[in-house]
Amino acid sequence: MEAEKIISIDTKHYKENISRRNLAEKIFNVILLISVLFGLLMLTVLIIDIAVGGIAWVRPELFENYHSRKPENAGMKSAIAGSIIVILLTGLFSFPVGVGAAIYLEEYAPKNRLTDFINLNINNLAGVPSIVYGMLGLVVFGRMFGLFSKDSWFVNLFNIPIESGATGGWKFFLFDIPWLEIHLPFGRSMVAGALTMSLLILPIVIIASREAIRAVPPSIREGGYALGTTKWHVIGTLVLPIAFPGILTGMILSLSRAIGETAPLIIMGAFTYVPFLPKTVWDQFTVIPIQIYNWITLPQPEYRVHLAAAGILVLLVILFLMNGIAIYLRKKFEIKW
Amino acid sequence: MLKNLSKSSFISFYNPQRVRNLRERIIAITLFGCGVFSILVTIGIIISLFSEAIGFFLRPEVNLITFLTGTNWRPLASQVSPENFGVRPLIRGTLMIAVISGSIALPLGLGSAIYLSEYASDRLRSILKPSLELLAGIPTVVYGYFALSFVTPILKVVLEDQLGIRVSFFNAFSAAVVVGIMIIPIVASISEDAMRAVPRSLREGAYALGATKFEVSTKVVVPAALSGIISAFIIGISRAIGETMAVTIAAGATPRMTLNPLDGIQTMTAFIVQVSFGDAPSGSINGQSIFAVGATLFMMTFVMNIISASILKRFREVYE
Amino acid sequence: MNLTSNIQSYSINFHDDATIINANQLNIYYSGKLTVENFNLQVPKNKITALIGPSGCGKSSVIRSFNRMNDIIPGFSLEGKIIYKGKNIYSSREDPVRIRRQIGMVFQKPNPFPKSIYENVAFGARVNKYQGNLDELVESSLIQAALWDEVKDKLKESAYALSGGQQQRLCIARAIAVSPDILLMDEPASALDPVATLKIEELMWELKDKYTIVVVTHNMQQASRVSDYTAFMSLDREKIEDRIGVLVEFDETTKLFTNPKLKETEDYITGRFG
Amino acid sequence: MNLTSNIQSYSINFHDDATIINANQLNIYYSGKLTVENFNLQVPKNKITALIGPSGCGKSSVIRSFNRMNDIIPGFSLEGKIIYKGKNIYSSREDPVRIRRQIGMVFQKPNPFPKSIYENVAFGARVNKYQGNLDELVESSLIQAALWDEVKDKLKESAYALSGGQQQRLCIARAIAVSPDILLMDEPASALDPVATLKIEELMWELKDKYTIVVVTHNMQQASRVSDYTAFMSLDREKIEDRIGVLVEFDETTKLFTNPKLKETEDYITGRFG
Amino acid sequence: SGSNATPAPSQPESNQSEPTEATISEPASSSELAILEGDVIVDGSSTVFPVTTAVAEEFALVAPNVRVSVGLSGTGGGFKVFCVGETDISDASRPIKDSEIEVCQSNGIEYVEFLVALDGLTVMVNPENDWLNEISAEQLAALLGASSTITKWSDLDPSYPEEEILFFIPDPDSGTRDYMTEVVEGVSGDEDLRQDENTTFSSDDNVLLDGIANEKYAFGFFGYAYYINNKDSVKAVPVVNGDGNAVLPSDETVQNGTYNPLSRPLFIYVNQNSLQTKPQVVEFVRFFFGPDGGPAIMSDVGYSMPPTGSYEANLGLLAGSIQ
Ligand SMILES: Nc1ncnc2c1ncn2[C@@H]1O[C@H](COP(=O)(O)OP(=O)(O)OP(=O)(O)O)[C@@H](O)[C@H]1O
Ligand SMILES: Nc1ncnc2c1ncn2[C@@H]1O[C@H](COP(=O)(O)OP(=O)(O)OP(=O)(O)O)[C@@H](O)[C@H]1O
Ligand SMILES: [Mg+2]
Ligand SMILES: [Mg+2]
Repeated sequence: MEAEKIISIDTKHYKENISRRNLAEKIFNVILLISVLFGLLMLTVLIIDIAVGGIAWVRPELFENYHSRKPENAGMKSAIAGSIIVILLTGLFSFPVGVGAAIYLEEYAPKNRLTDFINLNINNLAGVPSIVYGMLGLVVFGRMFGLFSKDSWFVNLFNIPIESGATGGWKFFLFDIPWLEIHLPFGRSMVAGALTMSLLILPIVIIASREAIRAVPPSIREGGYALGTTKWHVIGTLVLPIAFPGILTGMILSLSRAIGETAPLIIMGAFTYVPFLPKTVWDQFTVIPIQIYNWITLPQPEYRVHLAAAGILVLLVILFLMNGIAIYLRKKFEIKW
Repeated sequence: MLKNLSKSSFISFYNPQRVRNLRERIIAITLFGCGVFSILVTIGIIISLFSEAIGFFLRPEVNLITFLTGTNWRPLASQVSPENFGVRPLIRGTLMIAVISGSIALPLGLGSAIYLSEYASDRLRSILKPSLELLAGIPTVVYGYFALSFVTPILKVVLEDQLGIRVSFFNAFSAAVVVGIMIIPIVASISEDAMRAVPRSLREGAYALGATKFEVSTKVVVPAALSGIISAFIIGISRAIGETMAVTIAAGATPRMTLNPLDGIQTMTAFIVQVSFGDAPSGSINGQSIFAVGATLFMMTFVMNIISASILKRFREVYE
Repeated sequence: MNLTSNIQSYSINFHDDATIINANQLNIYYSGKLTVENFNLQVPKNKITALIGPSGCGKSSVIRSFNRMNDIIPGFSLEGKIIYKGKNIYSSREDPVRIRRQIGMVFQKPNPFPKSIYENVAFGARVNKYQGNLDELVESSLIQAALWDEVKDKLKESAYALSGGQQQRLCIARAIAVSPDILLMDEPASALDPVATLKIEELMWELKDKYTIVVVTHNMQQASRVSDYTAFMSLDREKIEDRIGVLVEFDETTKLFTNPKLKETEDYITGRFG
Repeated sequence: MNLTSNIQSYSINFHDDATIINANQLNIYYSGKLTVENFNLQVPKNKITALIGPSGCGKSSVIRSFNRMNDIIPGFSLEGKIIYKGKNIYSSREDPVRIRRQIGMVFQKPNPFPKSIYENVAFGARVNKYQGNLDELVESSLIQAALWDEVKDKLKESAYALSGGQQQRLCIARAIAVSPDILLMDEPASALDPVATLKIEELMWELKDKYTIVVVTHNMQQASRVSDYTAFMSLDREKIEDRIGVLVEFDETTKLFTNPKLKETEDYITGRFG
Repeated sequence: SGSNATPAPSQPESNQSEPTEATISEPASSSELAILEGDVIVDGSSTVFPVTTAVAEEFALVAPNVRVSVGLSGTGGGFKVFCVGETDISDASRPIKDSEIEVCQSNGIEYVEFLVALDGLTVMVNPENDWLNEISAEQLAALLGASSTITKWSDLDPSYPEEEILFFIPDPDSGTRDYMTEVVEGVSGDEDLRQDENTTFSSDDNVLLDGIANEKYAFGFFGYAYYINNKDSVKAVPVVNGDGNAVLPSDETVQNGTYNPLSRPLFIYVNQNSLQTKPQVVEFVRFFFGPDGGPAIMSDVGYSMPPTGSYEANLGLLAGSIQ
């Protein structure tokens, strides 16, 4: 009785219109290609525009000299040093916490509300504008809520040995050993800048590390457990070594984001003329993008057009190198499961 | 030839179970601390922004209503009064950047994503995608510089000289164009991930019914990945809203209630940078005003992030 | 012809039924690597032909060649001819989009689109500019796929709300809706539980009046239950390291299972290997 | 006891061999959902016991319970006892880490670590602080796994350079190296080609002198070829919608395949369903 | 001589200031300078920034181990950190305000003020502007005052084009702006400059420069230094001075005071405590006013030397405050 209800499906009803659909296909293809090429075209134009202005000014003085009032002498030695040290510190600060959080979330976290909340929170932090991190850094690291001003209740309560000085902060010595010195608040120091940058990239580090850890197939973990291995052993001797190249790649890419960040450091007061190399991590500093911004704001066209472009070129080369290393690492250690 | 596997060699090996369990436990707690740290960061952001912002709103010279509704933003004027603290010009400037850059980046980003995910060969894709992502990695100072030295002059030549439309040297449009270029890869990358997460079996199902690639892409893949794509859009837009240096350099510094993108404007972020060069210390009204603006900015992106996260979550659930 | 000892070649049209697809000396390559060699098969019209063989011998590769589904796999290439309705479907004048409408396919894992049940069935009709009444088409397709009664009250609901077996029947309905001549099925029941499997098998029997069916299966019991003809593929024993798939034996199912011509076939169906 | 019509329960120790694992009234849950119900099995020592049954009936769930591998799955919980060496391995005083060293496991897909062949075999010994000569241990394990001759010249090379079958034997060598009593194997050959499968089967025969082996397989031919005892699991027919796995029949392999006690077993092994 | 707007340097408010080190009052020899170490922390006006950094650059040649860092926070911003003792020297493009003095006093910060240079505030229009050829203080006040009603050029003079004026004005944190405010206030009583939709504020003089250089109907002002480096892209407007002559800013007219009322003094403020305890600060300030300091760099950075004798007076002041 069902069969009677069947309406015949007739091929004649199909007007396939193959040729018209193939035309639509071709047009669509061209539109898509254009949208990809637009981005790449812009990248090319941008690089050419900058290279034309700056290539001749990438010369030894750029690396050997500090900023000078004479464009022909001007360089960005302290900015390069500042960028490198801040980036290294940023890596140092964000790596353990970021990877730790990634391990926790991938390997330990139970499926519960708190975990959901942490996940949501991390995604959220990844979308917080960098300038907001600058404001966080200013208040928390730069000023430390004013807790360490001379007569604050906090200082009085804990009897903190504060030594007033014209260093942008106060310092106290731990056990009188200079390398343990800590300046409170962190003021405009590299430590403050790097801590701020660490928070800024932390969500990216966590997300990238999680991906690397997740890419290790569960079968590897099972193989480990089945041999009588504890959880931390499985993670420490199997998962992390395998995920490490991926984690490192994510780390480098995150740092390459940090190295170009300007706004948070401006908020923290890193827009400074620093004609010396830092001696300690508590020194004032400036970084390459700020030096570029500084040059863009100077009156002489040599700075605005040429030196700024030269600085940008250096920054771009550093970025390309970091990206290149990341891609290389990814390729080299890629495992075909 | 078989050597005897002595089980006894294994008996002595274990550190006592208790010691081992203690170690496992300490590790787990440490890692938990790392996981929870991100919550501390959020709390830190909220405290640092809002503690100062609340001080701002508690001042007699300002109030929350005129802050949110007022159309004049003159916090630097010497006479401090509520009508000089209307944040809407900054919000409008910010949104103008977001809308224009979005209308550039969203279609181009989506087009790029479709191309990369559906059309490009693996090799082409492995070249195109990182190149495109370089765009996102370029410091935004560079984009500002590019806007001033390249985009604005072109606008001047094309619009002002040829068509007689006035183009301010500092204008929202140039800044928005470069911000748009900057967020293309963000939109493209996240959308592409969403589209590649659509199982190949769905594409095959459609091909097997006699669909062309165009039909498969637009009628199956894009709809299936829609929430991921929307979320990419939101993330891109929220990036544009938070963008700082490019708009500081190229969009001008005039908090203006305008709808003309060829005028100079000021965004929330640019205002914060502007005041920061005054290194306003805690307590002064200028110093507090940036925290009020910062808090507003944070709330805007926060809401957008929450929305995109919830969309993305629902999307992931479909295929898991 | 480079035939190896354990493989027998068959003359065209050795069976009595009309041939609808004639695969002629197919060589299938992935990224230049030979994967299936010298494959010849005449698929009888309005019958069910089963394709069996150990994992990796190329069953999917072959069946997916029959409607050019492999075209979308990068690195795939094919030598030889597949004649359908007197034309080589691989000739450059043929459009794969049209061929795929005429030769439908059902996959191992049910793959409904994340749309409503109705839209799933209507999808192929819409893209192929169906001129008739869409509602009728959907109904009739679902009836043929023995799914109508189960879903007629929830056509607007998501296809993902159905069970695995229902989803697979939905995929069959979807394939039927574009009125193909042939249905290719690649292990259509291997992701389903025994009850759902039985339903699919029954459905295949009902469909073979109107459609020619080619079905790949891992399950010899299934092949023997459901098919009229069986083709047994295996790896070329002479070049076992190269892992090249070949057709070992093709015959009526009853003959092949009760009285296989080759020792290898016998070994396989009696479970001595595989 | 809540037994349903199609399932028979067996008295403890119905077979003559010494029991090494005694699973007693196991109920297995995932996220609170009952998945395997009232499972009882006495695994005979130094024999090969096969676990067969249709997909999803809980074979993997059961075998993974035998060495607490399921502990790492969130949501897993178990009722009942599994007695090994006179102790319930699920008692809180037992350390799952030690149990897993004593009851090794081999998985469906070969899962060597991305390290050298040598390091793969040595891994378990290292983490368990093996006191003896590591080189000898590696050699002896590889010899037992019938892999030594093929790899002795490339011990430092990556395990991924091996073929699938070799990788699986490496995983067996790796499991042997920590000198377990029991080897659990979950479809150890189902990802392998027929030739490699045969090698694994031969290896199992050789190993059963020293180890007790429990093997899950989809392939009834394999079960009949390789095992001494066979346990047949299926879904509880009474509550088919709940998809609850139960033990249907357990017997010597020859008996179970030639003369099954239950109709359901017969249907399954003759291919009438599944 | 000198414009009436230039206040006399205030006396250091040193009540106690006992010399802690005897050597500090004697100029260091070059070999002593070469081994001198320590930090000198400067912050403040963006206008003075180029002067201080240029001096610091020269100073580094003779005292390579002294680390002079110069921040850029605006005059007001500079005083905010200066008056809590965080910096040694504050750059200022205007004298310290009473409110700031109070903060300093409440924190026990004493300081010495030094006049370091003169800047001719330059009124500027677009090079294509061929109608505005001189400007008076009254016109300035009418254009820039907070109560100004002028929005089009024709509002200023009916013969001018009927086009909206775009104003480019330094940021409130800058001394440049404060100085103009004083001038305007002196004429019209307006206590602030205009702030409306056609006005762009920036602490970045280049923003102003770019704006004026690119907008035909622009009007603005900023420091002479930015003008002198960009003479081709903007047009300076001669200002009618107290004697009724229209004068263009130049090194000469600024220094000899004929360019008034828009030539203004630039200062550095030095923390008294730093002078007592940090020899490197003393040496830096001393170098500032020596022949290789300010005089050597002034024309490079585009400012004018203060009236003859000012630097000698500064050195005297320095010697006095370290006694
Ligand atoms: N897209 C591809 N690219 C490269 N090689 C492929 C591809 N698809 C299949 N192959 C290879 O071709 C051979 C045959 O694969 P195919 O999937 O056709 O076998 P099958 O008989 O269907 O196996 P199964 O029973 O496991 O489905 C295998 O060795 C496989 O690795
Ligand atoms: N980690 C898990 N979480 C939730 N449910 C699970 C989990 N693992 C298995 N199950 C469910 O338990 C049931 C039994 O699964 P199991 O893998 O034990 O079956 P199986 O007999 O091994 O099947 P196969 O032959 O397909 O391997 C299935 O319904 C499955 O969906
Ligand atoms: Mg297949
Ligand atoms: Mg299983």
